[in-house]
Amino acid sequence: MPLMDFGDALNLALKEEMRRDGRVYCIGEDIVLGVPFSVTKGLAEEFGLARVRNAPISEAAIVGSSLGAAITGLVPVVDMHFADFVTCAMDEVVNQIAKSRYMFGGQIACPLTLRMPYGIGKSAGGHHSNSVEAWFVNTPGLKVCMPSTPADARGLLKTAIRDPDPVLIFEHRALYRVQGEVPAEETLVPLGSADVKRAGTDVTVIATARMVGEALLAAEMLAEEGISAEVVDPRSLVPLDRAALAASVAKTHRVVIAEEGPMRASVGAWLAWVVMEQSFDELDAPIARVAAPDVPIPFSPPMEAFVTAHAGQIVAAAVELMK
Amino acid sequence: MPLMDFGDALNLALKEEMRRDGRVYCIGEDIVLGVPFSVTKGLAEEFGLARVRNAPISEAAIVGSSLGAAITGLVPVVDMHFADFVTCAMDEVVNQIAKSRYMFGGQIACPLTLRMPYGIGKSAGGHHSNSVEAWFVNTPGLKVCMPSTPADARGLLKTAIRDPDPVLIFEHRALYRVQGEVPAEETLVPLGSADVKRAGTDVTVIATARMVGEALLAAEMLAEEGISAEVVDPRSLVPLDRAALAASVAKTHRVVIAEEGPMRASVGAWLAWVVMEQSFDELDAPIARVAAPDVPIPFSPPMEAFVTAHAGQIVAAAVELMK
Amino acid sequence: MVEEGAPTPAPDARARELYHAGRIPGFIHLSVGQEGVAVGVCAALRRDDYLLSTHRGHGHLIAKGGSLRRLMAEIFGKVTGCCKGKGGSMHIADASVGYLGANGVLASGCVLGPGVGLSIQIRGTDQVVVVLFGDGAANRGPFHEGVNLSALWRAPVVFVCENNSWASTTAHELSTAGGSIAARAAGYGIPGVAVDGNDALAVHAAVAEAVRRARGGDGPSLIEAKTVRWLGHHEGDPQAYRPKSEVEEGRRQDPIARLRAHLEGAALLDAAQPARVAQAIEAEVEDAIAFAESSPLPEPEAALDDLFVHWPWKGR
Amino acid sequence: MVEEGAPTPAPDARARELYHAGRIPGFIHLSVGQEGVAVGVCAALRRDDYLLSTHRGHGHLIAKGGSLRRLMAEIFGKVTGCCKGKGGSMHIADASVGYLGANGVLASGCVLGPGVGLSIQIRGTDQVVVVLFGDGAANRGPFHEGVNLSALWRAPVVFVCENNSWASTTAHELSTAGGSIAARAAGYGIPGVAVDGNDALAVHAAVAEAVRRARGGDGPSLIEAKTVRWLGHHEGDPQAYRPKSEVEEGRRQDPIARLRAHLEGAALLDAAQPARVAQAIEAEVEDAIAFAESSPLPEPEAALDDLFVHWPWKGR
Ligand SMILES: Cc1ncc(C[n+]2csc(CCOP(=O)(O)OP(=O)(O)O)c2C)c(N)n1
Ligand SMILES: Cc1ncc(C[n+]2csc(CCOP(=O)(O)OP(=O)(O)O)c2C)c(N)n1
Ligand SMILES: [Mg+2]
Ligand SMILES: [Mg+2]
Repeated sequence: MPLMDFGDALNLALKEEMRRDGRVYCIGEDIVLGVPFSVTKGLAEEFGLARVRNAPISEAAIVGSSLGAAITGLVPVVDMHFADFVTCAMDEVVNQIAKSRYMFGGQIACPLTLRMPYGIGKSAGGHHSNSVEAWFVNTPGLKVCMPSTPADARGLLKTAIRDPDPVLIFEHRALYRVQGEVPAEETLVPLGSADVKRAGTDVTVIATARMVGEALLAAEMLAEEGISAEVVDPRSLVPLDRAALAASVAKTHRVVIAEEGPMRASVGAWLAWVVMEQSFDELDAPIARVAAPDVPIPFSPPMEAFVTAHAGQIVAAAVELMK
Repeated sequence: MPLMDFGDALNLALKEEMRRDGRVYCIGEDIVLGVPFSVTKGLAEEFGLARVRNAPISEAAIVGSSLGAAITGLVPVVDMHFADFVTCAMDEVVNQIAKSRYMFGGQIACPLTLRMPYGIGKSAGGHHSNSVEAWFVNTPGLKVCMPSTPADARGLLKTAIRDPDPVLIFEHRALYRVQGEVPAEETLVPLGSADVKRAGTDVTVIATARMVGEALLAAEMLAEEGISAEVVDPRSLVPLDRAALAASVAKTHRVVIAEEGPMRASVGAWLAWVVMEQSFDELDAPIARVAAPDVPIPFSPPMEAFVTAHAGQIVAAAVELMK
Repeated sequence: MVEEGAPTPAPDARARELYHAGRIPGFIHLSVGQEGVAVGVCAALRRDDYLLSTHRGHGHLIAKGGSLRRLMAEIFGKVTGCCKGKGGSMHIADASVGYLGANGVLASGCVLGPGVGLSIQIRGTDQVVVVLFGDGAANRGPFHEGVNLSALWRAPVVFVCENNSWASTTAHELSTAGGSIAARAAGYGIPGVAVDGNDALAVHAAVAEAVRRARGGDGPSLIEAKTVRWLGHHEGDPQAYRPKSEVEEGRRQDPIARLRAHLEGAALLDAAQPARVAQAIEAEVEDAIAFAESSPLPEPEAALDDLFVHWPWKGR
Repeated sequence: MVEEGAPTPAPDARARELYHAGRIPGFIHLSVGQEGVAVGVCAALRRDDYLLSTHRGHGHLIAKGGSLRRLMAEIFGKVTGCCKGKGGSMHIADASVGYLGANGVLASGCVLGPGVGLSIQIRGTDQVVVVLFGDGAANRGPFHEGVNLSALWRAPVVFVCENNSWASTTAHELSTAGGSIAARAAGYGIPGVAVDGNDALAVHAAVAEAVRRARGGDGPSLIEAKTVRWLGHHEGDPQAYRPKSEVEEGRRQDPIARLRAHLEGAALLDAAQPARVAQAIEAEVEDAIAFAESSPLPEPEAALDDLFVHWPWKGR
């Protein structure tokens, strides 16, 4: 399979879907030149400025207009620029996009995709580094996915665009230039299908996005200590592949859940409950969690590194579980 | 102790704090007449329109201006009207209020209180019924409390106003006209102190706000079946009184967590993890959760009732745990 | 115009009685006295044009040609309602006539508008979309972002502010700096006009001109229609904040009476017609009420339907 | 004015070199070419007046009289920085001189402004607050809500839009319907003026007048200062979207050269002074850099400090 980086895989997915369906258009700030992450680069040249739309700095209108377009025949793909700025369009996402179809008794459909570049790194500071996925998993009416590899990024974004409902795809900033194998042929990744990124027998590490890489790194380190870790990537949180989690836990009886965001009321905390609910009798030890301390993201490298969840913490948690 | 209803207890707390401290002012939509929940009724007469400020329909400016005032010497108490509308001021709450002190290295303090009338009931429909507390518990930099009785409402609101940091107080709409005993003398309820609302030995029910009443009702019903339920109300979620939860679980070994909001990535899911983390070996059964199905809140009474978490579900869950 | 126009008061008047008789759950916001706006706006629209409405939207839906039966059934919370009872008064919608929904969050329609306009442009039709919002709502950020974006796109959007001079208990002067919403249009380089909202013909003329511009590709307009809310903000509002005289003054400008007078004056109505129309309306309204009353409530479990189109894991 | 004014270019020019030399983490947004605005605004302010700044705020902080050492240390991420290294370039703050913070979320300062103004009113001082924001940011909702609220309160707020005609890669014409931000003031019934932002004296005159009104209780004003961003949006921006001529044209309007020429013309500077000032500035800047370079990085665990004032459960 050809090697491709995560950002280019997303770019390919956008091109494939825009070629397939004339209703698909992209909108966001500075997307014509693909600033800052180059995901939309080159789209304007191929599809023109009517379908690749630079917007003013008006997040509420960018997101709100996409709902208006989606319920009247178009298929918007919104670039949130940084997921942090979804806070400037929160009503539009959680009250309008998530609830309209339901409140209107199913009269309308809302086929739109919100691309959420997010995550910590490079001292981007407190307003450009946050993990906000938990808010949307907590909001009924939204589908949420989080790719960890170029192939998953392409496959999930294509699925999101074709999905007749609103889908948020969280793209971790630190992954954009990570390479991976991407099938030459067009490939979709369905929502609700987890992927075992590494098979193992002693402990299950559940992780998404950037933390999958950390989990694989941790698995390497654990292998050296004779601990066999299985890395399971849910890939989408809504819907969630509960069966895949149960199957892995039934094998390992020990679980570490790793996420980048803070500890409280997070996706990881919820996944811990899901595992406990469906696999309580399988568990030989309490579920361990790796997450950030409950503080904002500091700027200076030593402090930023301190709050960045990493492989070492996963190793420590797994070793503790094996005692 | 005198009987007083929840809304009047909040009103009393506001009056006491405004009398105590001239820097305290209230702001919100239609608060001069106390519309719609009468919590701010009569304040304008006593304190004047400079300290009881009706605002235009500009949630971002209502909340944002409160931050500006708080960092320059005032103590704002914001009435969010309906917690659902915090979505119109999300950046102001989670990026500005929650992060400013931290990002500025502790140079400023932000002593403000956000009053969040929230919750399901009376067919208020999809935009006036939501439980959104999980988003703020997930946001480092905010303190969050949820009173269940008139005495706690008064005591927590007074503490919130005196606290030098931002505090969100979630006031359930359905509780405003519920009566309870309120101490004649001025009484504060500290953040981070849970309260055992009913002692029991067989199962611990953890609940906040409206669900405490449902839990007490459930405890009555369970008592008839010979099951002794202990009802623990954390009262504040940030900070959380972990010790009180551990103490109760050490006694009962069984836990039901009841909340009004949806199942996914919720406060209840997080509390379940907290309990598991600190009391895993004490648990004789998986933690049971009562919450709403993952759908928006429908209008029509039969459907609204169907998604409203209630005592019956707590009873069923507890009975199941005792098997 | 009579046909769209006339029905709007009667249903709200009856809804009011039924609400106080305990037949209608939740809150209801009625537009009695504001019919001139709904009528004037919708008379300038085609059935395939779009409307984004407010929390006070019954009249807008009726004037747009939506089903009175399904509207009434919805506010009763019945399964035969336009939203199957999931929405209620504040969330009515009837996509079949382009009524894209009332909204419980003020001014949110202002940002949906440009997107509806964009889809009209990209699909290449000559439809237009009207965004209705109140004078209070005009002070929320989405008004600014939605008008600016629509202007940048020259989108076929007509922003109509229904200025009844109150936002719940808050007077217009205390919420709107400068005092004029129409005047804010200039800042975006689009036409802005204020009209007498109690004069359906004046509203119609202003909206028709804005619609002509929009269909012709000349972009959005902003219209401020000044009208009077005869009743409380919602049913049950004691209105202590408001002088009775205001409503009496408003009643003297009864938009329906003025429309009828005009039609008679112009000999467009013979003497008998008003009575016939009134009868027809009453019959239609009573039929809708009977339909709502006799319709079943939804099954409780129906709360679990209609969230997603593609929902393979539903129920799991 | 020279004293506040002159220092601003030099630090950003040096910061640029240091950034590319890998001494400064994160992103930095520089304001080389836009000094006329920072200088003109701050020269009209007292030390106890407030400023709410933007993501491009180094110059604003220096002009307001903030510590150059602590600014430089902050963007280096050092513990001696004004925010102890927690903020960085986009989140600098120096409350000791009323600089209430840069902001990573555009236009958010527009809604903080009226609250600062309210606290000034209630505390009964005669301070003012200036809210700075870019031309792109002016299209966000908080601009609308913040200006409206300030006007309603007649709050002592001066809104200054630093219009450098670009929002990252997006041209002003493509983001701002109507083209004029100053013109939007009329919709709120407040004064709105556009000035040459490259002429520090013109900026100063307009701001001084707005400040006079604000201190006098006459409420807010909106000033649009047109200037030129000589460098990329942030360091590392290749600026493919922008004709070189634009910057060349901008350089011909060098605000510092113009200010110096004026002062010399008015015989307020003797021939030797500019050189002396330049030397003094260079010394100050190099001292600040040396301070930053020699300061220690924060301890990693310091990430757990400074969240709350009252934090009894900290560390648990
Ligand atoms: C964003 C938001 N804030 C507050 C409310 C609560 N609310 C409902 S109607 C209303 C007054 C609206 O006034 P206006 O926009 O003038 O419309 P009118 O009721 O006069 O028709 C308020 C404050 C809301 N529904 N949405
Ligand atoms: C709410 C928000 N949206 C988007 C961004 C990303 N962003 C940072 S600077 C910038 C351009 C700002 O343009 P302008 O307001 O004119 O200020 P300038 O950079 O020209 O000084 C953008 C889009 C942001 N920081 N905040
Ligand atoms: Mg109104
Ligand atoms: Mg700019």
